[in-house]
Amino acid sequence: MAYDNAEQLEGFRLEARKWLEANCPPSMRTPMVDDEVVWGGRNATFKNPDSKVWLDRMGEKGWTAPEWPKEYGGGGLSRSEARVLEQEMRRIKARPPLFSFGLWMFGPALLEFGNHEQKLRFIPDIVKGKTRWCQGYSEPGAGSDLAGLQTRCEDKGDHYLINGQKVWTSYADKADWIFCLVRTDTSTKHEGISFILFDMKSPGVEARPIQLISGESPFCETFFTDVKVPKDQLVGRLNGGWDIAKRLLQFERSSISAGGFGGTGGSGILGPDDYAKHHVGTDETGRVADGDLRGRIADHKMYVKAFSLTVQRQTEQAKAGQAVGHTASILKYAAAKMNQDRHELLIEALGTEGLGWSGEGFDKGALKATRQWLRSKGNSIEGGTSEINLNVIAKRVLGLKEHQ
Amino acid sequence: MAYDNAEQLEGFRLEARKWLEANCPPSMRTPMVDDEVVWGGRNATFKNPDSKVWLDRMGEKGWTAPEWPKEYGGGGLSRSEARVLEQEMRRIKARPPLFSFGLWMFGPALLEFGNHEQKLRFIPDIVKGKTRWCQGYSEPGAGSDLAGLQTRCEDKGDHYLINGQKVWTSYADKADWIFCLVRTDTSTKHEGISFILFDMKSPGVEARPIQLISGESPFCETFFTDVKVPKDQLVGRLNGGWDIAKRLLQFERSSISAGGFGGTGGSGILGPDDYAKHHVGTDETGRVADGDLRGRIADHKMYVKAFSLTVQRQTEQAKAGQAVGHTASILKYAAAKMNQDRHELLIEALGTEGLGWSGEGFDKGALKATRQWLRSKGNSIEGGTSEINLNVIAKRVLGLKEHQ
Amino acid sequence: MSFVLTEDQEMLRETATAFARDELSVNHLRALRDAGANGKDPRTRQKLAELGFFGVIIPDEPGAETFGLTGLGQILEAQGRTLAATPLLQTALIAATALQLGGSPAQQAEWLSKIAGGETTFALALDESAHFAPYSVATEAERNGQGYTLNGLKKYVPDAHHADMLIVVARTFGESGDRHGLSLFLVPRDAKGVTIAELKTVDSHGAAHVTLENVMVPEDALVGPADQGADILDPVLDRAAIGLAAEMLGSAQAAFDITLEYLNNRKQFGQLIGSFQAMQHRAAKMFIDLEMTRSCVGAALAAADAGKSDVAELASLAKARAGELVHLVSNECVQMHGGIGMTDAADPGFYMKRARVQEALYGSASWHRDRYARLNGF
Amino acid sequence: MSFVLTEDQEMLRETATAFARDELSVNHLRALRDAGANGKDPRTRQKLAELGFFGVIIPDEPGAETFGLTGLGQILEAQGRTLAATPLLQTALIAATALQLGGSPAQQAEWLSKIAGGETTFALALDESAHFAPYSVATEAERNGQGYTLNGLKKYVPDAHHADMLIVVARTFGESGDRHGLSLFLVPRDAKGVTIAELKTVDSHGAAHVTLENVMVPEDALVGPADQGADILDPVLDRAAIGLAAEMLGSAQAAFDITLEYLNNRKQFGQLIGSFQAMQHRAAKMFIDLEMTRSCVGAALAAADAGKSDVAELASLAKARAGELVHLVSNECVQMHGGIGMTDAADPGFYMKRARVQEALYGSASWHRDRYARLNGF
Repeated sequence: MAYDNAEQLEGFRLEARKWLEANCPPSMRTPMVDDEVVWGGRNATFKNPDSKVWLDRMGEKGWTAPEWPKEYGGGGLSRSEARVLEQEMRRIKARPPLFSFGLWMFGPALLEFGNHEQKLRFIPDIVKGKTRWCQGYSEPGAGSDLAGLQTRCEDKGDHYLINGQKVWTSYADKADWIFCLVRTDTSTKHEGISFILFDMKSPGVEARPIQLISGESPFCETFFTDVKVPKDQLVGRLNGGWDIAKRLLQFERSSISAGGFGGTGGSGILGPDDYAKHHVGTDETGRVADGDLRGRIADHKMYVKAFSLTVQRQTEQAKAGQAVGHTASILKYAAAKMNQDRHELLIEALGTEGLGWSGEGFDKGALKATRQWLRSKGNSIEGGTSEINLNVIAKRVLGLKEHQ
Repeated sequence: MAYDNAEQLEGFRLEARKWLEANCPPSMRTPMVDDEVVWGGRNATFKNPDSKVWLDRMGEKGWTAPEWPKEYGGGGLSRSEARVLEQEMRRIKARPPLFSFGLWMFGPALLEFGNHEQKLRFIPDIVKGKTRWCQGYSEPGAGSDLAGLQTRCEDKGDHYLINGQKVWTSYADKADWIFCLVRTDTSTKHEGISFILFDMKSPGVEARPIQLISGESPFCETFFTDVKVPKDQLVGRLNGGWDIAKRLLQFERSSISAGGFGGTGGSGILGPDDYAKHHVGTDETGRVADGDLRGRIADHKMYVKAFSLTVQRQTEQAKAGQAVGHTASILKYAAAKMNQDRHELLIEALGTEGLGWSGEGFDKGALKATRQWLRSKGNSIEGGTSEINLNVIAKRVLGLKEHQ
Repeated sequence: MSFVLTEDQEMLRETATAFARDELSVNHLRALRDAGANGKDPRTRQKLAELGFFGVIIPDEPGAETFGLTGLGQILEAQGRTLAATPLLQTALIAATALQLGGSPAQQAEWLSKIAGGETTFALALDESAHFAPYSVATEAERNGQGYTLNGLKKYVPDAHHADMLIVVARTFGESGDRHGLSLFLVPRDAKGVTIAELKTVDSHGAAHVTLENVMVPEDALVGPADQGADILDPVLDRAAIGLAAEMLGSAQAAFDITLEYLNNRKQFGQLIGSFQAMQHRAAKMFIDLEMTRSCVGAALAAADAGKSDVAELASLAKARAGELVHLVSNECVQMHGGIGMTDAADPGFYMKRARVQEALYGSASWHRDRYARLNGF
Repeated sequence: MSFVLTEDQEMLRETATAFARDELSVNHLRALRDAGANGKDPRTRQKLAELGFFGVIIPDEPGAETFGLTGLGQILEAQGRTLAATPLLQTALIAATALQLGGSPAQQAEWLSKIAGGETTFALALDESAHFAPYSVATEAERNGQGYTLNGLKKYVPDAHHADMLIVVARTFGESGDRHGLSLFLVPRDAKGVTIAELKTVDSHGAAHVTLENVMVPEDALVGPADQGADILDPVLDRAAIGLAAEMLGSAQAAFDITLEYLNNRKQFGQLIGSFQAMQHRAAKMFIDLEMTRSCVGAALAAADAGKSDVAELASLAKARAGELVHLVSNECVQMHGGIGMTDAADPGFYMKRARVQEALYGSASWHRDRYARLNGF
């Protein structure tokens, strides 16, 4: 069902509008509230019951994944239709029905690298939010150097046997399944890695949440002890996992630089200029009284503006078919700096009001700003450190050489 | 003649005071003027005739090099006496009688590494300002990597034969003699370097001044074509030049970080705060009106203060016999940054008044500031780049390892 | 907003880039300097006229399309790459904009075609102190029987040492610092009472202090209504800042390019200096800044052409960021070239010298940060 | 000026460093936090008293020598290294200084020995907004028959949640913002009308908002002359800033040390991360900043002890530079530790959290830059 012209597209728009009007519950048309986000899965929680109705209806229609093939439960829409659907959802301020690493990262990779049976088995449950996935990548000894991973995966004839440890596994304690990089050949580095899937309820899997400096625990240390995995759960060819991994890192990096950061903005927090005006005060012409702080806030706000113009420029140029180079690393680096600068300025402008941890005596927005300031420190580490991004830019974009 | 106690030292003070009173011409007790600096040498110029009188008297007494042995024409003073002499000269605001790379760099090295005959031959003429020396170190292909030098020195039995090219040779076009690093063994790097002296009037020597971005030409490219050098002009052992070179670099680095920079301050130039007050204006409370610029000037002035306190601390600690580590690299790095920041701020505060090159229409001090701004860019390059200094600190002071 | 050039603009960009590369190289500037030209270059002016570069924002007939400021920005970026000294910013941008915004039909008829043809060049005589402060104008224009009498001193006026005409910002009402009371006047450079004191500047482009002593101009020398000159001046200065930012972007890009080339060729310790990680990270950061500044300049050019309400804000954004960029890149260009970078025979020093002039004209980064903050209400 | 410690001071430094290392480690703070202590640690207070640390600037008998602020600075630096929460800054430095400068003989006789013995701890209740602004005091002290009645709100008062006594800065004349009209009062924490609202803070040291509602104090609660409290407050705050800068220097040094150790142990891509040049240069720059800040702190301590006239200037220098230093180093400490640095189980986050509190108290870097400029006349 591919519309080829504007008229047909308008037809689709009306159809989508009508369907959304009929199926999107009114409470799903209000701004998202942190604790009503739906992650799906076997143990899905729905604080607002409407969010279950909304997920089920969208999942059924395949519109949680509008462009994925109908064959695997997706929406089967063209790129143009998907954009129209997005516009129509934005028009009524519909919430996203599902947050999911399956939708954002694993699904696209499986559609590209998996076989037909695997797609049939796993994709529909991602679309419907029935299975919650987590990503088993980093290891204690392999952070920036991901390919240095050591989790062993041995061929035991009728199954694989997995032993090792992952770290920074997002929500591993809440996920149903894991997509995981494992070592299937120790004699070589990148060419000895495979990509495998297994159930987190398998015997021998243990996920321990890591407490972060912000007080949250979104990540786990995940231990695998003699975990048996059926052989049909290997994706792609044996020792061919690194190609899938690289592709997935691209999905991750661009979803992060597109604003998917933890610690970005957030409701209830004002800007550093607002806090500075309030807490530092203004002079007789309405300027922030501390000229030095004011200059740094202005500098930051210019950086933010320049960043958003850059995203816009790259989008326009890409649409116009112009080469835009390795933009993900650039945006990832700049986004991390921007978000961290923002939160440092917030804390500085807030003064002692920004030094609270919890409880009474502090403004709620300020408490949130403090936690997000701590959270933002991860922006230059997760999904490729800023140092790695600079290396990538220097070598791949600028063509600077390695030591010989 | 070593005074051992305070009383004897006071005796020396009176003696020195009396001698200076009698021998230092009145015009030599006024602040130094740029074009009256005396560099000595065969073609010495004395814009002010008193400066010749002053040099001759001080040279005769050996007080241009107060602590050098009397045997070689030096003053033969103890460290304490030399300090007293310095104090007494400062008391009457006596100008230094002689500026000389021979005094600052080559002399100390020759006293340490040369043989008796060489010292007898060369040191007295340094003390008296009769010979002007230049330093043949850097080469076009060997800047930061000094030991990569290629100027060949071949043993021709009764003499050495030198072929090659030096660059950044300070005042090579005005110098009488050169102390020079040459390659005497091509099969090895550091161990194939020798330290040799020769007359700049030797056939085959040509010095071409390099014009700098500041418009000045204190450096030359220096070419050696079949230059014959007597064998007794080799200092130290054959292939043992690198040790002398390293020692000399220390003299150079500490004389630079102690404030011997070109482009440091200079008379007729006000500070960035003064220029900002004048050109940018002040608010009703007397503060520089541009709060952002003001903050940066304050930051710079704090850096300057912190730097001078650090010099003072290290001096005191050294006197107290406490270890102070590799301070030369730290001070060299910081001094370059400080001086460059200062001149950038000067130019910024001066606005268009700081954009003149020559001629009418610009304030004289401002014109000087502009030239010194350009000159200051060399501070992070000459005598070991800032990058090299950071490498040295990382490795030698902090103990960070190399790649394995 | 469009960041994508039209086909016409793209062609203009290519022409301008090739012209700057082939005929206005840094060596050309060096030669002019050594000949004592101080930025005066009639041959180049002639060529620019032949290429039609003076008229890119002037419609052939009323209402016709032009290349827009975006088109002119491409030319200025190209001339920034090679540090070319041309009359385009003052004449093709500033004077053309001022006359289009404020000129009477007669003034437009007389001057716009002369600008487009390269027959007449202009210089905007505004600043009276060493820092950009557009309303700090004390130069007086007093009414007399037939017109106005001008008295005052203008400092560091770019192109005034070779332009044919001056646009003088003078005060017809109020006091220095007031926005109200400014008026713009067309004054022939050779008018009686005008003294041009040529300045030898660090960038070898030259400039002049202009003294006006009882300079008599007729009534019709006034551009736009009396006292309300700031309504013309403000948008003109925003566009001047944007055009200069485009030039600065070109300079920064070129300084970065030659640095990158040096990093990939020069060896120390047996290694390319560009293979040292500390250098790589510094280069990568500069590249990110370049990319982000390019977006700001593009957005500001497009906003000016679309007549958007945020032109002032984007002008300050572009000029401030371009200022910081060209400052950083020109310094790094010298530093990364090491000793070579300190020599007059190499190009890095030329980029550094021109950068400080670019930074100071039409508002420093500090000035525009302040304005950006004011426009954003803090 | 002396940067070289006396033998006594050197021994004090060693004792303090060993004590902090052995008994007040970051793990000690973590354990206190997990136990909900919020900075309250009576056992440590007891030990500090036994070590005599409360009395290092209080002479045993009038006129006797002490370790001086330089001595106390060594202890604060040591406790900064391990982020220890102790009453020393508020009590041994601030209260002891205030009483020595402004206390009556009776007050000195009563309180100084109690401070030295660790019997009584104090907290300076000054700030009324979220930013340091020492003269912005609206808290009123009204004369009544027997003494004064205090009304007002003090925000984020360090140690107020466990100190025995408060030193309250209140206004007896004029308006908020005036230097003249301030007065200092000794107020028992459990006095009627005093409400302590304990705060859970990011650094786990805790603090409290203090409300004063018709708090009656006798005449002799006044420290120094009425209305002229700023003459005591100013030097006290300078010394507080210097003492805190010493603590910050210790924190920055320790955060740097653990980073350096990590750089020399952690491998990525088969190489020690400390062998990557970009890391090396960043580490070297931090080290230079550390060395320079150490000089500023040392000079400020020595100037205070020598009663030099430039104490204020050096206090601002030390606090501003220590603020920038600890800000940079604590951020780099987290970043260079990578993911590990983001975990609560590792120490870097503790340094970063405490750093922001240190930066904010007694004037941010920005505040002190402003004052430094004012003191230097621009």
